[in-house]
Amino acid sequence: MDRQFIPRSVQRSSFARFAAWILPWILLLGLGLYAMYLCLAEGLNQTNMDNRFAFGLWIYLDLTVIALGAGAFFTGFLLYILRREELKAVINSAVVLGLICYSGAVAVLMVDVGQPLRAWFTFWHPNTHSMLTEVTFCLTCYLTVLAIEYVPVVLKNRKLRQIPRFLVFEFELHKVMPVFAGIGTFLSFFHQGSLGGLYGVLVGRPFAFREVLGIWPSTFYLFILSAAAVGPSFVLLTTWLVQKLSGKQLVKPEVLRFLGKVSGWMLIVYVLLKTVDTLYWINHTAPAEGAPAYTFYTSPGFGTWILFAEIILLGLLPAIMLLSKRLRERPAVLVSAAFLACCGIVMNRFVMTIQTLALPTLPFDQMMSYVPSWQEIATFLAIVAYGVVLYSLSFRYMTLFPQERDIRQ
Amino acid sequence: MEQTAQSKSRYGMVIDLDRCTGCGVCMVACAVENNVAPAEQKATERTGVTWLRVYPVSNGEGFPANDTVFIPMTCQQCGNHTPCVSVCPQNAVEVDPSTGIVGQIPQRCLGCRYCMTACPYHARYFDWWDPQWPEGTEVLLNPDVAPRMRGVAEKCNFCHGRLHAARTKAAAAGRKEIAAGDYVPACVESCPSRAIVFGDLADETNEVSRLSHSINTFQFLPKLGTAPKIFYHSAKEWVRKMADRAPLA
Amino acid sequence: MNITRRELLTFAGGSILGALFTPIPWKLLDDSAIWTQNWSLIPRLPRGPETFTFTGCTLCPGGCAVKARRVNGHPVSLVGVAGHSLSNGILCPMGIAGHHLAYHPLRLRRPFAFTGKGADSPLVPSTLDEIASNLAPMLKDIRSSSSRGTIAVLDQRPGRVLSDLYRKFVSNFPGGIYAVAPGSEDPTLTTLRALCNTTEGTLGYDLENTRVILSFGAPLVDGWSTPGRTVQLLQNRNQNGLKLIQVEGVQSRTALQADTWLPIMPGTEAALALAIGGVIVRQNLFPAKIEKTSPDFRTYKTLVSKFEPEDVAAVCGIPSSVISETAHALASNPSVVMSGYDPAGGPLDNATETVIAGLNVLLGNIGRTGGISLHAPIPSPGATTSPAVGLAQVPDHSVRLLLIDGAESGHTYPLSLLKRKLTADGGTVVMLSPYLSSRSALADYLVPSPAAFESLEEISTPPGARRSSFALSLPLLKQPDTTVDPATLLAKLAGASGLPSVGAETVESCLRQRTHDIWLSKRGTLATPTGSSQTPVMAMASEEELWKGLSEGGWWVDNMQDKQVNPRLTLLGLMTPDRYDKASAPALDTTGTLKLIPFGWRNATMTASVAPVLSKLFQESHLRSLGGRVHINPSTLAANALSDGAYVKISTHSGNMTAQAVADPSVIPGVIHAIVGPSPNNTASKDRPEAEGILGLCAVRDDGSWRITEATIAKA
Amino acid sequence: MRCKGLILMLSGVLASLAIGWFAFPAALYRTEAQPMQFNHAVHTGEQNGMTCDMCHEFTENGSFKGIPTIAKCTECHSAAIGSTESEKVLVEQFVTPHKEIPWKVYSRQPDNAYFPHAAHVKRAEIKCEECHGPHGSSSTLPVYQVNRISGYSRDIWGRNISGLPSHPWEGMKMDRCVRCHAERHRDDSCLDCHK
Repeated sequence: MDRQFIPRSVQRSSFARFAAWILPWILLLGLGLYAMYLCLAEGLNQTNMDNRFAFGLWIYLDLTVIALGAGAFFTGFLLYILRREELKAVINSAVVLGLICYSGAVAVLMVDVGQPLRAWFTFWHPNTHSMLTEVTFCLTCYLTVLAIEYVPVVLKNRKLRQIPRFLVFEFELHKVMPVFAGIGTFLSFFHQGSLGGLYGVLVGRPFAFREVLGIWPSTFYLFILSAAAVGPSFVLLTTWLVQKLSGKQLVKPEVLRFLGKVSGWMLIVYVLLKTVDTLYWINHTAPAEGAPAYTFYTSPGFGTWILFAEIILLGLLPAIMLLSKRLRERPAVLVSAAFLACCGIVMNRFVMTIQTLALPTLPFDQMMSYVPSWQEIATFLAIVAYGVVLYSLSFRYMTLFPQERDIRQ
Repeated sequence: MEQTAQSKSRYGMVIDLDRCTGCGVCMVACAVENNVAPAEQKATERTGVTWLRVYPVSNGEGFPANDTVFIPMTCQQCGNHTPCVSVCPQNAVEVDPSTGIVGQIPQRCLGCRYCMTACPYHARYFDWWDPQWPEGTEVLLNPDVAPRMRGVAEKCNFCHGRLHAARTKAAAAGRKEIAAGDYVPACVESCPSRAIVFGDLADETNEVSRLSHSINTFQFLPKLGTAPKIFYHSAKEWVRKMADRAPLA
Repeated sequence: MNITRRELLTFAGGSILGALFTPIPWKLLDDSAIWTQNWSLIPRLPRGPETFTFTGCTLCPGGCAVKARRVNGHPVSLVGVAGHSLSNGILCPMGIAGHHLAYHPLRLRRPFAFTGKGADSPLVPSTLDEIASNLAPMLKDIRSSSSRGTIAVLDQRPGRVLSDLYRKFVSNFPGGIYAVAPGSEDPTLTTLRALCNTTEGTLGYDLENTRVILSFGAPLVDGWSTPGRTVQLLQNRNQNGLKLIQVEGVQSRTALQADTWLPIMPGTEAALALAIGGVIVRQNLFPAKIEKTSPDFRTYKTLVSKFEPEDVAAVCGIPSSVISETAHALASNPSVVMSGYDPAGGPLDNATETVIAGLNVLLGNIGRTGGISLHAPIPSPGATTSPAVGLAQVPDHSVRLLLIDGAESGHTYPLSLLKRKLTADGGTVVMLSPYLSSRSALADYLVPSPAAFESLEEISTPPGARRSSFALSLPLLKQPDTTVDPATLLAKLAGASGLPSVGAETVESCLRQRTHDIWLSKRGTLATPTGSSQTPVMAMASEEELWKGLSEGGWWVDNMQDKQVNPRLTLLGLMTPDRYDKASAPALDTTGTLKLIPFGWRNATMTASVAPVLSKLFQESHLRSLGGRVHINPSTLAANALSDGAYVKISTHSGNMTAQAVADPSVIPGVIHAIVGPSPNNTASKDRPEAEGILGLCAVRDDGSWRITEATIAKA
Repeated sequence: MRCKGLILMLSGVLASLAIGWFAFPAALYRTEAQPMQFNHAVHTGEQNGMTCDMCHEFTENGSFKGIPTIAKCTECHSAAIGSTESEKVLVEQFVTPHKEIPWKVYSRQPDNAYFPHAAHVKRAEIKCEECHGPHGSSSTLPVYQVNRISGYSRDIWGRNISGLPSHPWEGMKMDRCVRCHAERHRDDSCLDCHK
């Protein structure tokens, strides 16, 4: 029944099968929307956040999701600015992923703030010193850019192409795409960095606080680097996953290998700088604030293993796996490395957000614990569900992987 | 046109921990003065709103060597790199240049809680619930302080409503400066032990200024460089050592 | 004309574009944001003229002076009155939010009857006339014969004009009892009165001139008598040279502020007092005349000789050297020894109270500067008709109809103490109360009485005060029409029992009468609300002048010379030496039976007795422990395989209950320090009283004390 | 074909403009009647010559009483003066039963605003008219309108929906305060005017 919308010369499953796949996700989305409604109507008492854990699951996941969504800007940057044409094979998919991650994050943020109807005050009365202002501005602008980047993907749909004006518009849009990619890259640099700065500037939190380099704390740069490093890995990982789920080969293997290589290079640079930063923080920044670094790792849940896991196990190891040409050739290693790298960023964002808040600041404070409520989890799952739904629709009705047609299945 | 700029003050407090008995009058007086609603049924010590909170802190010894000190902890009115001010995305937090008081404007606040994560003194509170007073109590609210709505951050502002009242009184009398005795925060006024001394730190003739420099006076987390304007005093060595220690150390 | 979908979309696109150039989106954005700033979920602030009223707090017998700031006539905030010589400008946390109490969610808004007794029975709305007519046969029956039990009034705050009304009322019934509630009087002074064998005059502590206070658990900085008095004395210690020695098994707020804290094993206080007495006797540290004036000195001497400091040290955990030092400190300075007065633990047992009070006799503290004085009471309209008895002294099963006064004394007691006084059939209980509380469970009829700051009342001499004093508590709030003045209830009951009009008097007329008596006596001076000026009553032109001064918030303080104390003072009163054994060393293994000791904070012993905003102290912070929690030393918890925060089952002979344990190193091992107190927000059940809680587990002894109960704990 | 699309689009724009500028303000505000009419001019005019502060007084502690209470009216109007309709209402409905007149206040600021009249009128000597306009010489009360969403009196935003005032005294939003303070070089902080 929906055949006329499906791109030519690709195979898609029957509508019934597609519906069976999508329906559970829609139900999950519905549950999440109900949880969001509860939070908006009843207030944030629906969450398990409190005065001490003022940021919870949502902020953590926002940071994570936006880092993973960095694949969109970094792929765009490589393709349109550095002219790595082979990435044409995944750019549409990356854009959709980016759009999902960013719009999802913004949606969650709107639930996360206590007074969403006043969110526009940030634009009207901005505090230019605040990292959050930077984040808000860049996020909204970049979301617009992503939407614009998504438009040609939509307009290329078989049915919509029948409208000549759309075709013209799409063609014109395509010509300026490098401009948008440039703007997107620029904005992304800032907000990825600002998200890092978000915690790095917290002078009252010696665990998160980092010294200023230029005008931003070091986490600003580390977040850009880590996001750029993991973005391609995430594109790689999702592409692989979609291939598995759809049972089709969608891109040529060298495309994934190239993504892995890029990720590996970025990751090794990141790991190096992160190590330098950590050493400086242990020896200078934290003690100067009156909090010797060892005190952060005294409680059982948060031992020094965290440092090892974050930097070596989920940083250096995948970097080496991705950089070695021999290892990279083996798909299992390639995918595992990408997975590890993604886990690394998930862990890093966890440490920056959750561990920072769990750690005491006053001399007589204790460690804090926090378990999200079902409303918080459901809200997040709604974003996942929304992502799956949007991606599935895009995959089915639009051309996310141009190479799919050329590859003989 | 007459210039109405006021002289620069730096309001602060010195709290004598040896005098504090931990009775809690200050916390109740604060809530009554500033229209802080009673707890919602489900509220806990982590979701409640206590602009001023007295923490009992033990020396960690067993019976009977145990000793307890009560530490009234409120907004420390940081005078330098005020952590909550720079982070607020929409200028809902600011330091009043003429008083040094860190202000929080709930009507401007969007409830992102970034300021709360930034404050190392946990002096900021979020309104997780709509404020609710028992039926009929609305007529007992202090007309000088606006109640807050849910979903915003709030904190101590040195009973700013009382500063307003003092300024109104001064203006009506044609005076430019308020009389020092006209401006005393509720906690200071109500403390049975007179453990809190309040005043202008910038005025060197003031008792608060003198006490802030006296021996055995200290601040919490001074190494953060935030220059809090709340000073504490204790002759007990373990209390001063405790205050100087890193958490979990 | 045919409109295609595309055309419709074009039009819509145009209108969206156009809308951006209209005020619609922008004004809506602005207005919706403003809406969040003043939506209906935020209460509107009162606007109106600001006035100030001076009054007095009636939440406990402390009677602190209050300055109320009012807007539109409604009290907005209360503060102490700085110049007030009795309360020194200090209010406690309950007092500072006292004006909120009238709006407590558990406020009784009409009379109720219970269909059955106990916490499970529902409230049935009733009326005052209905209650009076229901009680009429019984009242008439009691008037004709007391054989089936008599009538009793339990006064929670004696010494008021209303108390006189109660006494007059019960004196119309044969065997009618006027009883005072435990905790409404200072136990040391009550015991001392018996030792002095005097009925004239009022005893008081001359704390202003004393140098050493030995306190057996009296919460001197945490709600003892008029808090402003002791707190200020203790804060000025570097000027007045006062020393406080606190004897307590828990490091309370008072123990923390004390110069010396004697961490004693609860239950061994008598041994300690006798050991101190022994040192004094043995080393001849007492005034020589005591030997002659005290008829039982020899008996006492023999008794204390059995209490060697070394032996007692092993029992009560206080080193013998400290016992000896304490005795010397007491003997070489003007000193005062006082006891317990815990708002929920009640007095110590009679035997212990006697030897504590007896120390004052031994030290010659009675009638001396810096000791315990005997002063004239407030001038009163003549002899009262029914003698006052302590609740414990009321014979068991003798009360058929019990009338409980609704005043707050700041103290609480187990309901079983009351229950045993009622006749076997359970009797009938009429309870005046502003709120529904755990005590309401005992009532058959609940009569709503005025809440704090709602009615004209007097502030009479606070317990332990140096001189008699008198002031008026002027209402700040309008009394709801449904509340019943106690005097009105008495009038109704008098009518129902066919008495001549006893209750024609109102509280106001009684207060005017008392003012008249003061004016007639020409004693004392009246201070203006701020203490700025004082006028001797003698210099007043008319009684009206005195009344006017009192009505404006002034207070009267007596200036009568202290009375002569009866020189024949006994040291042990009616106690026989065999009541005191050395007490075997307390079991310090902490796994077996523990001592359950209820602890309450004055005025905060019941849910409804604190304003909801007190949740700041109990629920929204850890400053004060919530009612129902039990604090136990970590070592005792560990010995019983329990951990901090665990729910434990506490069992005594009276029953068991589950409570949350708090590991607290300030509590002596082997003791369950059980918090009897409010859960300010526990107002879920508005139509039936809450269960009694920990006090229900306490065993009441024959002397009416319930401080220590044997208990065991186990994981719940 | 092309032309038709453009026309359709333009008609959409025009429709929006019409709704936005005319229908929307009408729908946004609700008109509420004042309890009675009041003629300021009669009081302040030559015949009586009253000044603003004779009725709009300050208290001892410097706070501004705003609209006078009925007691103030009763001082002169204990019995009807003249025979106007509003005079009758005043005496019969308010003065005689001693009931306050539930005026709707055009310049009512929200609870979170602190505006000390004393500082502005007494210290800075700003004339009432600078903020309130020639209200004191009006002979009838203006229509009182309330914003259905925000609950504010229309006079806070200003009569003009565009927010651009047609008279200097129009509008009492925060930016008005801020502008004036900026002109006078007042060291400003939010807490100066918010409570």
